[in-house]
Amino acid sequence: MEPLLAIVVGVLVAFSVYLMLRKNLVRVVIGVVILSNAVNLLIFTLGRLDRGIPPLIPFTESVPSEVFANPLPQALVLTAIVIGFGLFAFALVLTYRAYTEIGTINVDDMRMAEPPYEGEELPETAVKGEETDS
Amino acid sequence: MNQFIINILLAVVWAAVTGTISLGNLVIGFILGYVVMLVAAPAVDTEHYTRRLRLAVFFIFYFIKELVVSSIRVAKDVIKPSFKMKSGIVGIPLTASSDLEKTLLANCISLTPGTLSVDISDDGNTLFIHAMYIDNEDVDAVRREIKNGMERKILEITRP
Amino acid sequence: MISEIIISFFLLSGSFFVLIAAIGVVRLPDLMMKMHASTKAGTLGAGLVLVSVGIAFDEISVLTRVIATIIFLLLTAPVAAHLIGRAAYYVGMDFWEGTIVDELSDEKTKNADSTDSNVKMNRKASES
Amino acid sequence: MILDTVLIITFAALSISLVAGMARLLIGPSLPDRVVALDLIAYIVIAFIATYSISTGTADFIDAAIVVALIAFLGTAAFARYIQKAGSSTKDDRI
Amino acid sequence: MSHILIYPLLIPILTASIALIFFKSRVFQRWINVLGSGLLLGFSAYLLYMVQSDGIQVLQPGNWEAPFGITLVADLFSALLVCVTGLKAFAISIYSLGDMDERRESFGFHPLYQILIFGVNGAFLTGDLFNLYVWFEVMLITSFVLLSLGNRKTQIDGAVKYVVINLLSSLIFLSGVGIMYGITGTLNLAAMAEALQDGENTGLVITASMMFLVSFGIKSAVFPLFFWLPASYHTPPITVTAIFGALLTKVGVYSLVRVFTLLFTQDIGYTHTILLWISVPTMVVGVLGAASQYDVRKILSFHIVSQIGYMIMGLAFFTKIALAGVIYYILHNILAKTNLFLVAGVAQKYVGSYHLSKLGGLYKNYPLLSSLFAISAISLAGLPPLTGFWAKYTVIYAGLEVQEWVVIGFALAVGLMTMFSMTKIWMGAYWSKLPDKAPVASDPGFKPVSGLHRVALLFPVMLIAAFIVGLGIYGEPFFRILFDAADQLLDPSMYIEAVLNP
Amino acid sequence: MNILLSVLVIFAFAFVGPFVGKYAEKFSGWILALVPLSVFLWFAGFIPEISGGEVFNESHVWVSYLGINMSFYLDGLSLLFALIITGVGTFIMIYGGGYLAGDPNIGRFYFSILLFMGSMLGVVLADNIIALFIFWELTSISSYLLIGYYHEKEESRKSALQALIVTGSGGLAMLAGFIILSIITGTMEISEMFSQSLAVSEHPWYLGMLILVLLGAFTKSAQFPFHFWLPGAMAAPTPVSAYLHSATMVKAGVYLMARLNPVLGGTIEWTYIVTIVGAITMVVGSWLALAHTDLKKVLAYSTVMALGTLTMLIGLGHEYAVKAIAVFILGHSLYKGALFMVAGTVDHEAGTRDVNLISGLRKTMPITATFGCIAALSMAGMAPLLGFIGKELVYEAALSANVFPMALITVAVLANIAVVASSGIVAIRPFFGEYKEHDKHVHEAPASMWIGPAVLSVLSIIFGILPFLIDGTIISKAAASVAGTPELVVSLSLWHGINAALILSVVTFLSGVAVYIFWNSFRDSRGFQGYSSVFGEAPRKGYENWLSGTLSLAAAQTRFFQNGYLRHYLLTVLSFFVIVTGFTLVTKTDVVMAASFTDIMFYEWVIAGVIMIAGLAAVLAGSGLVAIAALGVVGYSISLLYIMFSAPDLAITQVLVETLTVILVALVLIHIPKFSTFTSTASKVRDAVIAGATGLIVTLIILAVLTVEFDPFMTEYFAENSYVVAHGRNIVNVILVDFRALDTFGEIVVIGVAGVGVYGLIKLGKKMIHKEEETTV
Amino acid sequence: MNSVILKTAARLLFPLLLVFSIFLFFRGHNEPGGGFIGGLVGASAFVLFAIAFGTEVTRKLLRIDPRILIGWGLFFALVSGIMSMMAGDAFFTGQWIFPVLFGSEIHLGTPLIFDIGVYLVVVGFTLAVIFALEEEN
Ligand code: NA
Ligand code: NA
Repeated sequence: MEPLLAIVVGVLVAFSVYLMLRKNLVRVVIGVVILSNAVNLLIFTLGRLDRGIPPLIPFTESVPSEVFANPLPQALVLTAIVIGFGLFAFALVLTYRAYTEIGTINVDDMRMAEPPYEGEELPETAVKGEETDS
Repeated sequence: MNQFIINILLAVVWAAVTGTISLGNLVIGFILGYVVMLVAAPAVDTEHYTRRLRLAVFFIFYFIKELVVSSIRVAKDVIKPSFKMKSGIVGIPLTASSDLEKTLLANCISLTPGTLSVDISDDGNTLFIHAMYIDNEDVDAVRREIKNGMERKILEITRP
Repeated sequence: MISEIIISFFLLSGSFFVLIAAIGVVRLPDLMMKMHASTKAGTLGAGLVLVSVGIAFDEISVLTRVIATIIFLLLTAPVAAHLIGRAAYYVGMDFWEGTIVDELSDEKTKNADSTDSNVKMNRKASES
Repeated sequence: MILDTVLIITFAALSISLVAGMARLLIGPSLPDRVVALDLIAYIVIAFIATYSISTGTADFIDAAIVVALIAFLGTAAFARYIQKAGSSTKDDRI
Repeated sequence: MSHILIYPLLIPILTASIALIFFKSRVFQRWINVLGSGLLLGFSAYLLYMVQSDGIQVLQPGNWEAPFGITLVADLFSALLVCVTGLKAFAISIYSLGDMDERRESFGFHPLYQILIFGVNGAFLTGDLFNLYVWFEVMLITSFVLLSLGNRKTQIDGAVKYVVINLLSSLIFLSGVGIMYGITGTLNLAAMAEALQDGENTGLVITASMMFLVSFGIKSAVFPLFFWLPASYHTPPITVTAIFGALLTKVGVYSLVRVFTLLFTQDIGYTHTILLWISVPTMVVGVLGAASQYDVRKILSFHIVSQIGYMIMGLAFFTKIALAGVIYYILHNILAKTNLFLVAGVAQKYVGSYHLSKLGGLYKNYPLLSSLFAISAISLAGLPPLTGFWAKYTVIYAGLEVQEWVVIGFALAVGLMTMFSMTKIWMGAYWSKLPDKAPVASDPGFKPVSGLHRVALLFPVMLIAAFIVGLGIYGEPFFRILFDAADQLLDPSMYIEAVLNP
Repeated sequence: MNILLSVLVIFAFAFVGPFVGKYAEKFSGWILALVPLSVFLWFAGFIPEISGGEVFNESHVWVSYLGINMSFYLDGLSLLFALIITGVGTFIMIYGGGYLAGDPNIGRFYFSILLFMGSMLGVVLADNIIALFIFWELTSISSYLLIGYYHEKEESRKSALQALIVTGSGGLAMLAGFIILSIITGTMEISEMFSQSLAVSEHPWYLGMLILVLLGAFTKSAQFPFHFWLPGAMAAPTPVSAYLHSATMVKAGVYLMARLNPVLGGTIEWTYIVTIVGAITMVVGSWLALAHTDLKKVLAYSTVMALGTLTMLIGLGHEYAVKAIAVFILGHSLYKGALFMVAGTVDHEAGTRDVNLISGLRKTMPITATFGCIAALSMAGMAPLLGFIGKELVYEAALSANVFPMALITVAVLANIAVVASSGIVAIRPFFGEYKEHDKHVHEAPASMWIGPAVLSVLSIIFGILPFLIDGTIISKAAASVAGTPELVVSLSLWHGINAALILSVVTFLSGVAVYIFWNSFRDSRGFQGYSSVFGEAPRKGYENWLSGTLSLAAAQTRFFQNGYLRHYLLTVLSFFVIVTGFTLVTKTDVVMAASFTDIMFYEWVIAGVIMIAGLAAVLAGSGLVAIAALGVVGYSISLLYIMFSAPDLAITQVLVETLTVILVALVLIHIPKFSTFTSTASKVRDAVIAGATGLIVTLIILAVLTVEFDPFMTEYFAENSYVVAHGRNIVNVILVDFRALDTFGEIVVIGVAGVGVYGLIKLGKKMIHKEEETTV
Repeated sequence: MNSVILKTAARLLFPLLLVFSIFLFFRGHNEPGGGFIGGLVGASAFVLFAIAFGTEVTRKLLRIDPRILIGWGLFFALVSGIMSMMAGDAFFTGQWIFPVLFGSEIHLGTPLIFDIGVYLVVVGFTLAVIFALEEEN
């Protein structure tokens, strides 16, 4: 199973990278979310996989008599999910703020902190219609 | 008094979900229930809680029956190569008055054959449902069926 | 053995209804119709499979949790359908050609400014 | 013995359902269509988890099913809220 | 088992949580912030003393033996950084009394500040790779919030770039952690180092090291990964910029040093050559960037990049004296950079701008501020006898020892350019006449600070300046610690021994 | 301790100086002059011992780990310099007090000049080369402050920067040279290097190291083509010019070469480089002096000439040369210090230094005129002044040069002709001729301003007439130090009989007079203008072009890299990732597809497929909501995977987080309208390639790691302790709250901060921030 | 959202979700669940309520500013560690007592206090975010 997940992770990484390179900040943030999912899967996979033996000690025993799935990656991924969620929430609301303050979610138009250099020609952006940024 | 019963009920629910029906667990459940009620008090109209819970239990089986029947009919139609039925949104004048009754009715309708609650009018007197099967294009038949079927059954229980 | 058969029955019927729901969501002609399929068949299908779990484990703690799950499903599924249907309706959805009546539309034209939505209330208005 | 076969059939049915649900999610065409598909996928996931519990004989997964049952509804409510507020229309929600 | 190790973490987070509980009282938050920072400074100094006298200190929170729990470790390198962080935290907590506005305070500046320090100390003290990731995230989210707190357009814009690139960095880091865990089966740095000693899977480990290189490279703002820094650091209030500018990138450098001395030493000819290649353009691009700017904060931001280059260069040389130089460089840079940002903030309060074209007359009117700037600037420019000289000297000596002529040539040229841009600020803001368009001259509503406010702003600068001068003029005891620290880095067996066989 | 103390005392008084300037305005110069005076007297006390052949070593541990000691070496050479520094320094303090009387910034002057004095003293006394370098740089810093004394004038700021950049860059090169030298010799003490001269010159790094060290010396001592900063530095107040730019700092380079001559000198490389550079500087500088009418500029260029002379002599390095060095240094310091002060006095009193605007001042300021003329005579090399002896020795040295003597003697004569003419310009033009009326009423300067020139010029006479006062004592030992021999007999006298040198002197004088007479027309001649622009202006222009070139390069590269576009930044970062990771993966590991797909259940294929397809849907989605719906499917499917691989906690968490994600996105997107942009196909392809490469690399790495045998020893430990010690049966949760509680604590801090941050981000309105903050950009 | 059906369902689901969250929280030490999961479900109860009734009502229901809840959460988590230190052990070392309640032994330890901290922070975080965003409408 692990090799299949390796491919899934790679594919998700590719998707997320592509999204992060878009102009639309919402897409960029979605890219980050996908990447974070992919990385969680990566850790989970590299901790090696086992089917149907969750790391729970039965009520009848104090030291498990049988082997079970590696609990450590689970704990790590759980932590990573939560952290990722916190960061995501912030990034998302930042996107919202960017929209209300700067008036755009097009990252190419965000030139407040780094205003255009003298004589710099700004690219034509936010051209509506013709083609979607996909 | 009602609140005490609710508390007891919550303790039982607790014991049920935890799966250990011991005195200790019930006591813990009771304490937790008390805390929950403390938190939830403003949210829940506790006056009607007992009745609500009783209804919930009562209706489960009724729902399940209706659910199975409705699902089988939908299943048939889903598999059929073409769709011949007539459908539409029908307004049902409500006899049910409390929010609970209306909600219960709306949910039941959604889970029974070919009907789906869409909205309740702003004055609260009409329930609009989407009917999948308006047989013979008789809209009033649909209305009647709901009024005499589901609504009456609910009101029988909620207003003994 | 008996229990195995019972479990199998619930599993098969449950997965059957889930499948029906899925096919319905794919095949049925408009949103309301799809919701009929997903709400009813989906709930039922998932519920039946859950019942099989309750039987399979023969433990009170599992059973109670199964029942809790089913209750939650029955409580939430119709509400979800209602919310989606209502929202979709108000922003203007396409009905399939077999639709013969829309009494909600008449009601809403009567008092167009009484809802909480700030968008076009009326299906016809949004279509024009 | 029977159960093993039944489980395979069940998994197959659920897999097909999952694919079908996802197909609707991809096709849309409107956002509500997709939300209905997502809602359906939640049911499929519940069934999947339940079936998997039986196939592995581990009841510990059932809690996940409860959570899905309770929580997926919230997502749908949020979508509904969005649809109603933002007035996302049927037409331009193409993929 | 050394309980002292927990205090650099416990004090700031306890301060922060109390400040959060008393969210509504700004005054209380201010003073608990200063109090907490002062205590932290004391305990950090004690920690350094302990490590110096008793060797590497180890604590197993939860009392689980390594490598099963999370280990906290303080070798000299860590302890030094914790100590200077404490100093900086204390200084800036006082400065913030004079700089931070009420709104930001009531939206959590003080607890966030403490949490940032908490995260930084955690990163310095942890002996666990995944835990390091967690600390990075603590710092990251806190810096996100501090950066954007205030919601000005420029802040939001800067924050967007900062957030996205740093999130990418974190995720690369996390992948690296997963991969290292997948190879070694452990997360404990010491255990991991031990597991890697057998030399198996070297190629794979080196590949993984590249992920750490990229991730920590982003955090420490090396070429070509630094863009987020000049894009954002000039946007928040100067207190925040000072915290970030001096400290956060150094955590990245710290981590690079840590992993490239403890874990990834299998193929130094490869890994450290790449580090060397990165360091040169980092120095050059950073200093040229600074030369092209006219906003003091931007000049200083680009300088951060440039100076990181020196640190990476020292790491690449990988000799004892080079590592001692790297540590010196980090510590020096934290002090000098903090002070330069703080001084820029004071100047802004006096004259009303950060832009050289709107600044002037500071030398004439504010001799104390001028001398404080001069001390920090001379130090940063690497001129003797202040800390910057020793930092630069040590690293350059190391480079000449290993005969990296070309690299050192660049390093020296960059040193000249650094001096040039320090004089640019000096001439533009201090020596030049107060321009008519300066807010203090043109805006009748402009009120320069006075009284206690001024004390709050200048005292911390003087405190740090005293260290810059003191360490510069008499560095013998300090160098003893640095060379011991470098010894510990070059011989990981001490670290491994202390953690695994206490 | 004592030598160190002598330096520290001066440093300490640098910090006292401003207060003296403030509270004892009128007498501040006189009071502060006591500082260098007492140090001078203290050093003078060493003369007997030094001339008796003793040397003094003093060492204090400073940074032992770097081999850097605060060590000092006092021999003839350093004593000579120490005496000049403190001696001339004494009069400079007095003069400065008078010159800047009433200037509110006089305190800063005292600070900087005393700082400089201490540093300069450190340079000439230090034995440790790094200590020497540190003092050296301190002279650069303090001279920067002094040149920029009139800092509100742009000219001053520019000149200060120019001097700093030129000497600073040389200094950096020198630092590298020093370090290499110390690596070669294994010591940092110059006194310990003397014995390793041979080893040094035969070392393969010798030439490189030599060039680096010489760069430092040449820039500091204003050797061609770095000489241009020195006339620029005349923007400084005159006391500064007199001190730094004639008597002391510019001689630091000369000192350094003289000091290191025993270690580095004597080789072909040394002789050629140093001699030629010195000779060129000598002749170029001397004639450039004639291009100016500003007294200070004339003196500055003649100083360039003197520095060139000294450099050339060091390059020659033979017995005559080292003698000439010692005498010339002293002679030059005396007359040039005096002349600068005189020029300053003229400027101070007459309001201008342009010799075309002033004349006949001897009537109103006779004292100044007298001493100015004496000093000028010394500079012109007239007997019986010390300058004469110095010049004679230079000629003798040139005549006995071991490399191209004819060329050198020609150069020396040519240069001295110009010097004679310059002397005429500075002595005759302002003081003789018709007295012109000035805006300002000119009168004699106060005593503070003529006492310096008086003493220095009188010393020129005394040492000239009575050379035995110095030759056997200080001069011979200084010369011996330069030569690197313990003993060197120097016997100076005015009269050597009629020899080649004397004849050359006569020729020089006569030619110089001729040049002086025709100076006005000569100055305006085309040829000379051209000469002046090639040798005077071109190097300065070169510097300026270099500076502006660097700045435009800086601007261009910053525009390129830091262009403000997030996508560009990300693209660069990701490309870098792909390159370093991919390259390492390909070159360092065996990339084998050892993957086996046999043990996978069919529904696992389906779930994996659903994840990937839903992910693709998220990529292709036309709106954020659709993307997030697709993302919901990805999340639910991943949680199914977690279930299948025994991670119920993870699955639950994933479901919860996924759902909340959907809610958050919905809440946010309500406010953001749909927006579409045009992206070119080319950039989409480019992005897709980067994306694909990144994904491929990650997959390959995972596959590679999966081939490594995994050691589950941690799992066993957790299993054994989870319930028994930590009282928990859910091992994942026990890890979270106990084994790795610190992680979890960090995690809740993260989300806690995120909560506070999001709240602030939304609630803290822009309007709430102080208004002025918005305007400060 | 102005829907009677939703409002009624929310009132019904609110206490259920809350009980369920506490259930998940308590059993987390032995079975799937724990502070984080429990906290999220608990927060979901309030989120649902906020969607149905708006934030003003929900804030009153919560009674405490979510940010202060975060502060308390961190404080609780820290207290668990400080208790270990006061017992002379390393920070975060579990301290356990085993009181017998109605015949059954209960395991009470500082990790439980820690987990309460986690629970509170999660609730505080989720609600701070959701409330703030909801109130933008
Ligand atoms: Na950073
Ligand atoms: Na200016």
